[in-house]
Amino acid sequence: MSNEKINVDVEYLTRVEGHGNIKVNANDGQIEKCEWQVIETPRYFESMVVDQSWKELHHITSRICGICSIGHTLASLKATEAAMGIEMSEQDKLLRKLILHAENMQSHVLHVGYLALPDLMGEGSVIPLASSHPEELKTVIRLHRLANEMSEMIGGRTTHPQRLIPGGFSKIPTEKELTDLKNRLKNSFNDLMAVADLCEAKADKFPDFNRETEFISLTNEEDYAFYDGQVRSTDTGISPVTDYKDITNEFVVNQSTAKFARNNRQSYMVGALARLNNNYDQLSPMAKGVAERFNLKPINHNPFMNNIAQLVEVVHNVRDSIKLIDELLEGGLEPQEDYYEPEVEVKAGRGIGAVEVPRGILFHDYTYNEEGTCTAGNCVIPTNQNHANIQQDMEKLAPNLINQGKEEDEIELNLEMLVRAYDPCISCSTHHLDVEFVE
Amino acid sequence: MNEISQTKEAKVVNPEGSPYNPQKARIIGERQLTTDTKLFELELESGERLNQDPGQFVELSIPGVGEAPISVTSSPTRRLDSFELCVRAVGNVTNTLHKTNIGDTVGIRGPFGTGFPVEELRGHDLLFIAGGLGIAPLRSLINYTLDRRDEFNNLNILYGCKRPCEQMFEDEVDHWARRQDIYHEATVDFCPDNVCWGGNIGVITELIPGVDIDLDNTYAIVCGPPVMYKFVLEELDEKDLPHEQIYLSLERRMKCGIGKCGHCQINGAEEVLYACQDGPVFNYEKVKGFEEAI
Amino acid sequence: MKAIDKSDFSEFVDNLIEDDDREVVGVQKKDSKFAFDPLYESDDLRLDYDTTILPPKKYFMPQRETLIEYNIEKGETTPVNRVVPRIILGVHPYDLVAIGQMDKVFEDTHEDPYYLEKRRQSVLVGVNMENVSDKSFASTMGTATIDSGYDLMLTDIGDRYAIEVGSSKGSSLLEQAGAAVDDAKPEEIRKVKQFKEDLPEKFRSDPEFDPFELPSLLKEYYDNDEFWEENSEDCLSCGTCNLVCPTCYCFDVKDVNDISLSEGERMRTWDGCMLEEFAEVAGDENFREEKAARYRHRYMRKGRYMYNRFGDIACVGCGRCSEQCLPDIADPVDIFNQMKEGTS
Amino acid sequence: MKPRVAFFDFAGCEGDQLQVANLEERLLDLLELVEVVNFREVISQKSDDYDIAFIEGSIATDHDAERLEEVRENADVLVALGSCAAIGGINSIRNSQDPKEVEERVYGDDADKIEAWDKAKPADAVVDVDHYIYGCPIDQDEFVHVVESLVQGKEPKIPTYPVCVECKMNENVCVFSRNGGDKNVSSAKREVQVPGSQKVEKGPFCLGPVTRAGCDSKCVNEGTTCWGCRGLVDNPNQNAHKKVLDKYGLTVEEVLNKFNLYFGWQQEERKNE
Ligand SMILES: Cc1cc2nc3c(=O)[nH]c(=O)nc-3n(C[C@H](O)[C@H](O)[C@H](O)COP(=O)(O)OP(=O)(O)OC[C@H]3O[C@@H](n4cnc5c(N)ncnc54)[C@H](O)[C@@H]3O)c2cc1C
Ligand code: SF4
Ligand code: SF4
Ligand code: SF4
Repeated sequence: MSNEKINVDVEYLTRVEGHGNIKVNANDGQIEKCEWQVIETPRYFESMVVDQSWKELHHITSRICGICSIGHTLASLKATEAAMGIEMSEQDKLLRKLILHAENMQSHVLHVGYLALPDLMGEGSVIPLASSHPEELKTVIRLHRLANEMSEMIGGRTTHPQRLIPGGFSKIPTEKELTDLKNRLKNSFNDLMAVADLCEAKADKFPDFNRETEFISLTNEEDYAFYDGQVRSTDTGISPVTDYKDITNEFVVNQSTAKFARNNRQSYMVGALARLNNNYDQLSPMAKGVAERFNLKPINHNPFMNNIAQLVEVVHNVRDSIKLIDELLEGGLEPQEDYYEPEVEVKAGRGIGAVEVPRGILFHDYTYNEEGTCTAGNCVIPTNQNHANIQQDMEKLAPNLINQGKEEDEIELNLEMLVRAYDPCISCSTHHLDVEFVE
Repeated sequence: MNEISQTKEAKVVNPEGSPYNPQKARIIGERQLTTDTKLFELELESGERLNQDPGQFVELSIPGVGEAPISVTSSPTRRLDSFELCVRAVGNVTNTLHKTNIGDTVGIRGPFGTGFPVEELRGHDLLFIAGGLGIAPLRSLINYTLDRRDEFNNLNILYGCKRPCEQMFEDEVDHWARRQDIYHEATVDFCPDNVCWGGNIGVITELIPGVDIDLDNTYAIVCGPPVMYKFVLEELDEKDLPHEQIYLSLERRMKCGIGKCGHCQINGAEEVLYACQDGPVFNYEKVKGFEEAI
Repeated sequence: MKAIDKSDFSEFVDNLIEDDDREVVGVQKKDSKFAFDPLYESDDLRLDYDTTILPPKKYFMPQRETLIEYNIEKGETTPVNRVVPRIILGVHPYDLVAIGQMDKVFEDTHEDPYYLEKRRQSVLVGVNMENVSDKSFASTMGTATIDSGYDLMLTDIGDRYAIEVGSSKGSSLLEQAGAAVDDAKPEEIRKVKQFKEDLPEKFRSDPEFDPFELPSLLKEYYDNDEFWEENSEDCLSCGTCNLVCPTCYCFDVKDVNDISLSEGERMRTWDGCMLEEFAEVAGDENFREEKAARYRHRYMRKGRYMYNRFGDIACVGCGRCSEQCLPDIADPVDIFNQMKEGTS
Repeated sequence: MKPRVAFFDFAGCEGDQLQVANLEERLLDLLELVEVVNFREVISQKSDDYDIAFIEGSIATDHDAERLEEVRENADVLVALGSCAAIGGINSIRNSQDPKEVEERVYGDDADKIEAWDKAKPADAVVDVDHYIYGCPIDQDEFVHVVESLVQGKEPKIPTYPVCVECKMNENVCVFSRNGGDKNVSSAKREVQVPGSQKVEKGPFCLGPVTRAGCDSKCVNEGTTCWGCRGLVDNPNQNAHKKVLDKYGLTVEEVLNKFNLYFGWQQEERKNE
């Protein structure tokens, strides 16, 4: 161990969504500062929704995040629907599950393929892969496109979907479209396995780092929960979604414009790894097969494995989508005459909606007056819930690295990889993250 | 865009003689005339002649950029196998053209439109009034009359620009100035102190009183920016020149050049004129009733 | 005159959908409106419609169509006309009149092979109007019924359709129906006649003008700036009245390149004289800058200019513009009535 | 030399950059035309040497403004990417709310820790912007068109007409005549008594008539209505549009709310003109 000064100062961490800085200072092997800072300009969605009509809320809150706009739209719709007691048809529910799969796939493929793989392959970005690994890149692009086209087919647009409205859909895909989609999903198995092979070949690049963590996600009896369920914590067990505030306990910290969250411990983790740890048994056999290849089993405490959990989930998304399409097509699609504007009984009330989005559990909570105008809103975003955990991980990982005598560059890279493993979506932390080694 | 939904494959037909398909023309010469205007000499790759009448225009076509109507500025009496375009860089097509090199090809459709009524003008006095780029279409007729000098009577050329540096075709202008058998005057709106300028300073209408106009025998031929027409025509009215003896070349937006797209319509209480087919050269008596013409 | 049982007609249509090389399109329900769309089964065909959102002109001059394909580097251009041969079912007489007018425009001087070839390769099966939209004034414009301009013309006479044959294209299509078609009985012929005679009653009764007065009325009103300004005050310059009109054909042309900038297509797309940019030229000069000027232009064109050029009143009274103009200021009947009142 | 292109994001959802990433195979083609040197969402490299800068998101802090000015210094061409950067976008909803209340609603007692402007502004409120790509999110084809045009040295052509034009070409049933409603029938007929309540629901409303086209009337095609995400056309006839909305039963307040979704900043600007 040297008495060197170490100073990691990463401003605007790349290949994540939004703005985060990593600041770490160490002197003589002693950490003086170790901070994950979020410096996103606040966007005030919880205020913007006030005075808006129930018909527009999901449109507005979709804009919280471009990457998981489908998830935000659905959480928003579920909150509104809960507040007004709006019932959904079984068919619409299946379609919503399907589009959530599409978004999860899209986001995970983007993350694993475009953002994490370059790290593993030792490239600065996905662009050089075009010449160094053209076939691999094309495989990733094909999967990404499939996911996007799936979102478009069901939601009318990949980003900020249009067809999702309170009570159901403004328009639904045709049976032919669904059948074509199913065939394309089936044909994607080869591509999925090719990406799994790629990751497996680089599996040794995942740092071996473990820290006891609390994992929180949705859970239900029927399926590997994305669209619906109750909240499950590996520490505190199952609680209803309506208790979300007691679980998330958001607080403001100085280093960040985004709020942090904690439940049972100093921090908890949400996202693919949390879901996998909580609901492993409900994964499709093919997805479990992939998990086994990486020796990924519940409860896994290595945050870097989140990437692999994402890969496993993509496989599950594809398998489960095929199943959902079969279910939809079984009795034939029910045409719905009133698609443009489902009948809704507007009433005062409060509703909470939770869905699993790529980065974890997402809560929207609205209160409406009897005109159907929103009087208060609260959104708790997965990345916010992870910030504290990233901070905790970093506080453990940084000294480890320093003690191992790693160079500043390498420390920086590892810390960056750690943050990226969480796939933070900072712009959507309606409230925010950064690494700095200060002298 | 939601294309028209189709259940059957489209048959692809290559329409022979599509009026929208340009023919290739090669740039064989170019000359910078002013900072933003160049003269291009082109020949059709087919080896055919353009066979334009003075005053006609072509659709200049650059695949990937678009099309723009451009007057043929060369006289059919001067060049047989090639033609000239005088082009100011103002937008997409014209800017791209300015970036081409000799030897490059562009597309040409046309010639289109009605040119100047050469037969009617023959044997008469002519008064050319050109403002700025308006010299481009007039030049084809001016040179035509110079080459067939004996077929025309007195020739008068008035040419106005904003500044001396914007005057084009200096060699030809000098030539006009030197010739005894034509009356030529040039003017600029403004002349910077350090520039030497032998001509008049002021708007072009100031030159009109100086011209000797034989009311029975003179035709005025006018082309310039939209604002110029009004003042020039007022001045010609002062002279009592009959409106039948005034010809104007007008500019409009055009998307086809062949009377289909509807953009170049000039409307009036009586009827509508298509600048691309009924013009671009119009008799003033005919168009003056058209509110949108001037 | 021929006739066919309705059930046989449905079967005939289903057979065409199944076997014919051509695409079969027809009028179908679209939410609360109707539209021409490809048919998948004859059950969807709605020959009792009042009017469609867009006229069938979209089949001969599509919203966007390729004129030429080009290679940017080589500067090579190839004219390309993508033609889908079609059997178009259920065209109302006013739309057939409008198609006849468009034919003249695209045949005039430089023939337009794109439009004309698409026309040639389609069969027009008309239908006499059973239902009339609230806004239509086709009977005033003399376009509620026609004697030519169709290949076949159907009339609903109860259990059967009476069929008038208007061209050899029409008769050969009818041959494909085989024995199901027989000669109309005398009383069926009488029914058709009666049907046409009764038709005018179904139309709105407010038009007070005669179509052939329009050219002179418009000439008289041309300089009445106040009139045009008042009537166009609420115009959104949205072009709806142009786009939905069966006799509007103005277009824009633009080059659409592929992403690598090596190839592309020169496309023609619909345009409209009500749009602000329509008459703009270089130097920001706009020859029809005010909405009143654009508004006037549209009426001049419908009622006078096209008449001067081709002898047609270019309004066939379909009522689409007035039905679809949001501020409700595009009703020709309203404008023409005002003119008529103002002059009498 | 290929033009060097950089992307920068401010307060926004990064959905527009995602649209660029979502070009999939076409993105590879695009990389043949330009060299991407900054694209934080996708690549790690950073460079201050670029010709074309795309700005995503609104500007709402001093820090944002400083960064943006720096980018403006470095770039030859600056393009506002997406509605937040081009017109203020959804962020400007809060511009019409009381700033104190806004902060308190989100950060409660910690509101004073946050330093943001009272208003979210489009990029051109801070620096000169050369080109605008509207939309929330942007339309991919339009993005490609703008990039190609810049590469070719052309002026990109962005529609100046309203969404209704594209909507008509797509032969949509106009939002105002949906649900069997007839747009020429009084608003009463479009009102639906909500079963079991006093509330009367009014038909859907559309901002298409005053919104700049270019999206191919995306939202109406998908069965919803135009929300105005591409901003106002150059010369919107908002009076006439208000009359239309009024005719269909929208109250003045509801109309303003609609206009405030995306037009907030533009309306303010128009007032100041
Ligand atoms: C009969 C005739 C003869 C002509 N002869 C000549 C000639 O000899 N020489 C010559 O230089 N010019 C001539 N012109 C003028 C020339 O055709 C125009 O200047 C033409 O617009 C140039 O095309 P462009 O693609 O370069 O410019 P464009 O890209 O069309 O732009 C030109 C200007 O128009 C505006 N503009 C164009 N399209 C739009 C749009 N869609 N939206 C908003 N603004 C737009 C632009 O802002 C720009 O200022 C002639 C025109 C006519 C009709
Ligand atoms: S008259 Fe009506 S339909 Fe026509 S452009 Fe104006 S507002 Fe649109
Ligand atoms: S954009 Fe809206 S108002 Fe315009 S035609 Fe479409 S639905 Fe109607
Ligand atoms: S329809 Fe309106 S809201 Fe939808 S993308 Fe287009 S401009 Fe935006």
